[in-house]
Amino acid sequence: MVKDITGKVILNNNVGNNIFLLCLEAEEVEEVYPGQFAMLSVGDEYDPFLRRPMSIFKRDKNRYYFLYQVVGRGTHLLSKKRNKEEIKVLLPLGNSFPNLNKKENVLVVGGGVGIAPLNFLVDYYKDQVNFYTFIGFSSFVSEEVYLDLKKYSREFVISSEDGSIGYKGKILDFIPKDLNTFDKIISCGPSQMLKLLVKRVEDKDRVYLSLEERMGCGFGICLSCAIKSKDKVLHVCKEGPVFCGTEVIWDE
Amino acid sequence: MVKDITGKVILNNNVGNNIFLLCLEAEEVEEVYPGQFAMLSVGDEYDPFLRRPMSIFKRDKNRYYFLYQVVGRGTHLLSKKRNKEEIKVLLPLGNSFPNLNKKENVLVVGGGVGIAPLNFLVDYYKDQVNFYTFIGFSSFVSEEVYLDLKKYSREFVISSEDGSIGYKGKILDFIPKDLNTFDKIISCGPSQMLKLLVKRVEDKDRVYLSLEERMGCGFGICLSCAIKSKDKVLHVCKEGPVFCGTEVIWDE
Amino acid sequence: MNNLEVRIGSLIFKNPILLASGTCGNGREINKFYDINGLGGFVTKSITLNPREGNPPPRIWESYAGILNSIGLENVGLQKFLEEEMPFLERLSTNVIVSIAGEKKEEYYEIARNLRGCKISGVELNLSCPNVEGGGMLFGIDKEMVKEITKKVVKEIGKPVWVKLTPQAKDIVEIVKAVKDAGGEAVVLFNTFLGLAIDWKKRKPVFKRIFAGYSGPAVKPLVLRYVWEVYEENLLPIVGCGGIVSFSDVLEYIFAGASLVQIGSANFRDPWIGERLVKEAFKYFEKERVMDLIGIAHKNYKEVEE
Amino acid sequence: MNNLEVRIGSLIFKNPILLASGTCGNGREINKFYDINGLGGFVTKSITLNPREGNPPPRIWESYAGILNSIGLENVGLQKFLEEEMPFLERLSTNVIVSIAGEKKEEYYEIARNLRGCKISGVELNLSCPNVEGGGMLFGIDKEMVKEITKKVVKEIGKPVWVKLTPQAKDIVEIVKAVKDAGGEAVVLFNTFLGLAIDWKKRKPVFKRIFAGYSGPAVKPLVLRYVWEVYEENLLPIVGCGGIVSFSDVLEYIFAGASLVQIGSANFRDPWIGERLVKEAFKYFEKERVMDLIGIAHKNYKEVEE
Ligand SMILES: Cc1cc2nc3c(=O)[nH]c(=O)nc-3n(C[C@H](O)[C@H](O)[C@H](O)COP(=O)(O)OP(=O)(O)OC[C@H]3O[C@@H](n4cnc5c(N)ncnc54)[C@H](O)[C@@H]3O)c2cc1C
Ligand SMILES: Cc1cc2nc3c(=O)[nH]c(=O)nc-3n(C[C@H](O)[C@H](O)[C@H](O)COP(=O)(O)OP(=O)(O)OC[C@H]3O[C@@H](n4cnc5c(N)ncnc54)[C@H](O)[C@@H]3O)c2cc1C
Ligand SMILES: Cc1cc2nc3c(=O)[nH]c(=O)nc-3n(C[C@H](O)[C@H](O)[C@H](O)COP(=O)(O)O)c2cc1C
Ligand SMILES: Cc1cc2nc3c(=O)[nH]c(=O)nc-3n(C[C@H](O)[C@H](O)[C@H](O)COP(=O)(O)O)c2cc1C
Ligand code: FES
Ligand code: FES
Repeated sequence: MVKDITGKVILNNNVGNNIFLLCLEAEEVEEVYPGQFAMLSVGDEYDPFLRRPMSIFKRDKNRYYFLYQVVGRGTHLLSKKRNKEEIKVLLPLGNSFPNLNKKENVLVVGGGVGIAPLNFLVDYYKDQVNFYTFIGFSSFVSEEVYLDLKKYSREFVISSEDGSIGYKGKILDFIPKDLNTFDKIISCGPSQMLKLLVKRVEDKDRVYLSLEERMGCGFGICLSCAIKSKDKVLHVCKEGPVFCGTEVIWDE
Repeated sequence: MVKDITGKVILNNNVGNNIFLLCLEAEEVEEVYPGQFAMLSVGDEYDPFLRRPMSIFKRDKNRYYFLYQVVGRGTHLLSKKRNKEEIKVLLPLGNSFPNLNKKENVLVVGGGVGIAPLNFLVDYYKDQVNFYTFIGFSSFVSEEVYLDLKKYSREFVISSEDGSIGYKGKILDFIPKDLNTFDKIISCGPSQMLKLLVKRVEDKDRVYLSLEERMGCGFGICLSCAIKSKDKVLHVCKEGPVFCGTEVIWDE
Repeated sequence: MNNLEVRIGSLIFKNPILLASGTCGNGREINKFYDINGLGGFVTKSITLNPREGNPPPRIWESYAGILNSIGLENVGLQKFLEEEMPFLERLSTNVIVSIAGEKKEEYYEIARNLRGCKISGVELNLSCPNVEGGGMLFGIDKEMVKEITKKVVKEIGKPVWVKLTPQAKDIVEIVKAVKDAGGEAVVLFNTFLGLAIDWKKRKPVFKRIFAGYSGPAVKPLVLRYVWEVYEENLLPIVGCGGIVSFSDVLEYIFAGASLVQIGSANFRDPWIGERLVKEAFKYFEKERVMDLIGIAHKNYKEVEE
Repeated sequence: MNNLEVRIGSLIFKNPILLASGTCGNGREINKFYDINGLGGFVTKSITLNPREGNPPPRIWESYAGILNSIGLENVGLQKFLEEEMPFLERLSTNVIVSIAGEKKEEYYEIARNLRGCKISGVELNLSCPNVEGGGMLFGIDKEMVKEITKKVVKEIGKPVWVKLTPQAKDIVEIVKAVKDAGGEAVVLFNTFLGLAIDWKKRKPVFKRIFAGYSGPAVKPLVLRYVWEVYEENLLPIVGCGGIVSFSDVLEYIFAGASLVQIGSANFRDPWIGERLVKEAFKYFEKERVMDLIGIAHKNYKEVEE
């Protein structure tokens, strides 16, 4: 059941260049799965008007974590929220990552704040699945951002474009050459990265991507978030945000 | 010089039925006089759009106090501000109360949050002037609201319509019968109260009133705050907010 | 009779709160949040004869206290609508108004014919589509066209017909007269306003079609002005729509002359808004009837001025 | 030549940032906050031949991200304006545009004659007043009237004449053509939109005159739409005005086709906004010229679409 919960800020730290880690304390909502997202209200008044979609970065009982980058007015307002301030959060929304089987080998590839849903995924399946995690940033991020991913992955590689953390370069330069050895490949990040990644995998049905599109509502009533699939229109908030590599087309 | 200072909330207490006492810490601005007001920005985004006019309740070096009542969206937002949050404040604006002479006998009459500018006045002249202060509220207010007025007045009377504090009734029922004994009469409050008060004074030029009108800017460029005087239009933010009893007409 | 009840034309609404077309799906999605039978009614997403994919992204863009949208009438088309949505809609116990759109006149009529037998309260004509036969001008800005389409749909459907006006029409009152002459039961004021946003980083229009539909709190005073003007003409009941986000907005519309209101963009921010407004209406109208207060501001204004 | 410089008609502006009529007094008040000579220019509060008291309170009301005003052209009248304001205005080293309003045609001409000898850059015709001779309709919605008044003022004044349009006109492009034919040098898009607010507690209109002028961020997408449309006609330089509160808004206007912009209501929130926008313009246009980017979104759009 989707709920509109009121979260109290208990942490809203700058953890990188314009990147923030937010933790909200609220009531415990049942059945929240990795890959799902929330719509965060950024203010009580009517400017800005819409809520902002954010992946769930981590969930710990009644605590919900979000990792976000300040890109515009809404995220700027979010970054100003202080402890004890309240934020309304509609969740859980969207589908989720596929169920992972015991002992599967899963390649996880994340770019920037796109690691948010991946973090939840790895945290969720940490005891059962073998994760090989590759994440890249444009510049420095502090350890809280990737601590879980590092701890719960068999292999963990981090890179940054300016070399300020991990290897220097884009993360796709560091992922394994042979992608056939993985049972599943799960990724989230800039669309350019996703596009290149999917290209490199032969069996597109082993790839799962979390996509973004501008959203009005987040629960299927406005039809803003449409993307074109092969033969039909898909809505990121309803049929997604997680799509199988076979569903997505990358022209334009 | 009018400045736009950024105040940090260091106190924002509920001190009565929908009444709040706000203290902002900011830079020290020169030459702020009793009767002047400020325009408080209630949010960084564009809804609500305008700032809100508020009388200065007290000024203590770099601390500015405001006493306000929650009546609409803007004051509601103000009441939600927590410690350390920032509020932009344009001040000082408007004229001020007339200079008071040493040992003058001054009658001060305040209704509701209209006591705000009167509090600053009494605090400012406390060592030199004999104040006879009469203030009324509709319901209970806590002591912080009238502490200064009580302390620095020769005579101090408080009333409330529901009797929950001081005498029960409207404050005009308790002011001295003979108003001719006072050198000046200074008042602020609901216009109905001001109207009745002015009626009872013979020499209208001994009465000074602080008036309100809806404001767009607070510094004379929008012409929203016009009130009709005998022969011309006056602007509350420029020629006021303090007007002499001779200037104001009360028809309509 | 309950105080919230509103009758317009041949329909009875248990309260004046409706949800607007294109902002509540086909009811099902909102019904997950609350029982939509508690509403006065709602209007389905506009359907067209054939399925439409809609416009390429971006389809939505935020402005100050308002949004611009360019959805492009994405919908499954009449056939699938009848198969997949109608059974749910027919089981509801509130007013369901089906919104119809088309690029050719004949499309409106064919849809109307197909809806004739359905258990729905009526239809709302969305005339804010470009008329492909008529050179791409909107149907809704041409009073002859409005009259012609409305008349024919009224005949074909045998149910109440509402016409949703576009604020782009040059003379709104003329259009309302046309609707009245053609047998429409009410006018809905308004569909979205034409607006533009420039992506200043890319230095080009945000939307592929340049202009987009502007809605949200920002448009409220503009729509209210026309509600007032149309009410003064005393032609047809008015359904007010534009920028409602709070109960005081609802009251402004009713007092200005709207018999019913539709909530649009606000559903995106708060899916429960419809239910909440109904609750507030119950409280506010405890001792007065909505029907007695429609347009009350006109009376009060005249009394003061005289 | 500095990158910010904009020439339109016979005038040179050191930058494209102006303040709008009625929102910056007569310059003096804003000059207390910063040196207004740093602006591209500003437009004085509209003056009328005779002094006007303006409307009774309330004169201003807030809506979502916008305001409604009903000031009623309060001003001291031509004579006092010439005596009390002109000496200050004539000493300024930026463009001063004097806004003229009237309820009769002859009033415009008489004011123009009186301004002929003054050291000002030009005048802006505020045609959003009801024409008392013509039955109370706005001058600005009638293209013949616009042409007639503009032509005569151009002749009387011998200085650049701008015409400020009202969005209430039914065909904006027609009005721009009329201004061009009459010898106007630019059009200003727009004066305020007609809007309504109801005081729901009192159950009547907020304003004595029922309708009021709507401005602020809420109107921006509506005005931008017309800036785009008028620019496409390639008739006259456009001065954009409506809802500008940030530098990205300024860019949206310039890219959509405005040569200059005017800042209105935003001055009320932040008296320093003009100075701040000029500073941001200096930074943004370090390597490019404003003049080369006016209307650039049209070019970029066409390139993508072809
Ligand atoms: C399912 C989903 C999950 C997301 N998860 C995260 C996350 O975990 N961390 C994170 O930093 N970002 C995430 N995003 C992107 C994030 O929603 C946008 O960066 C954010 O909405 C920008 O808001 P703004 O007000 O700062 O930007 P503005 O550009 O001012 O926003 C204006 C409008 O555009 C929308 N918008 C702008 N950019 C995007 C975008 N990339 N995607 C969707 N809507 C956008 C906003 O929601 C808003 O409605 C996610 C997006 C989606 C769709
Ligand atoms: C010079 C001056 C000094 C004031 N000092 C105080 C004070 O010390 N304490 C206090 O509680 N109130 C004071 N007021 C009144 C206070 O400004 C309003 O109560 C407040 O602006 C209401 O804002 P809102 O958003 O809550 O109400 P809303 O009704 O939502 O406000 C909508 C708009 O109307 C304006 N407005 C509403 N009521 C008033 C009003 N009475 N006067 C002026 N503008 C109004 C608002 O500023 C805003 O622009 C003063 C007013 C003036 C003019
Ligand atoms: C995303 C979106 C989609 C819409 N789709 C339709 C539609 O299909 N048919 C229609 O008649 N109106 C449509 N509208 C217009 C709304 O029904 C409504 O008239 C308008 O948004 C004004 O109301 P609001 O300000 O409350 O949103 C749509 C509006 C939005 C924002
Ligand atoms: C309080 C107020 C007074 C105004 N007075 C005038 C005026 O005297 N003459 C005029 O041409 N426009 C006047 N305007 C309109 C503005 O100049 C401007 O066109 C309009 O407000 C839109 O710009 P904005 O959205 O930036 O405010 C006034 C606007 C406001 C808000
Ligand atoms: S965001 Fe509204 S339908 Fe997907
Ligand atoms: S409030 Fe703007 S002139 Fe007084």
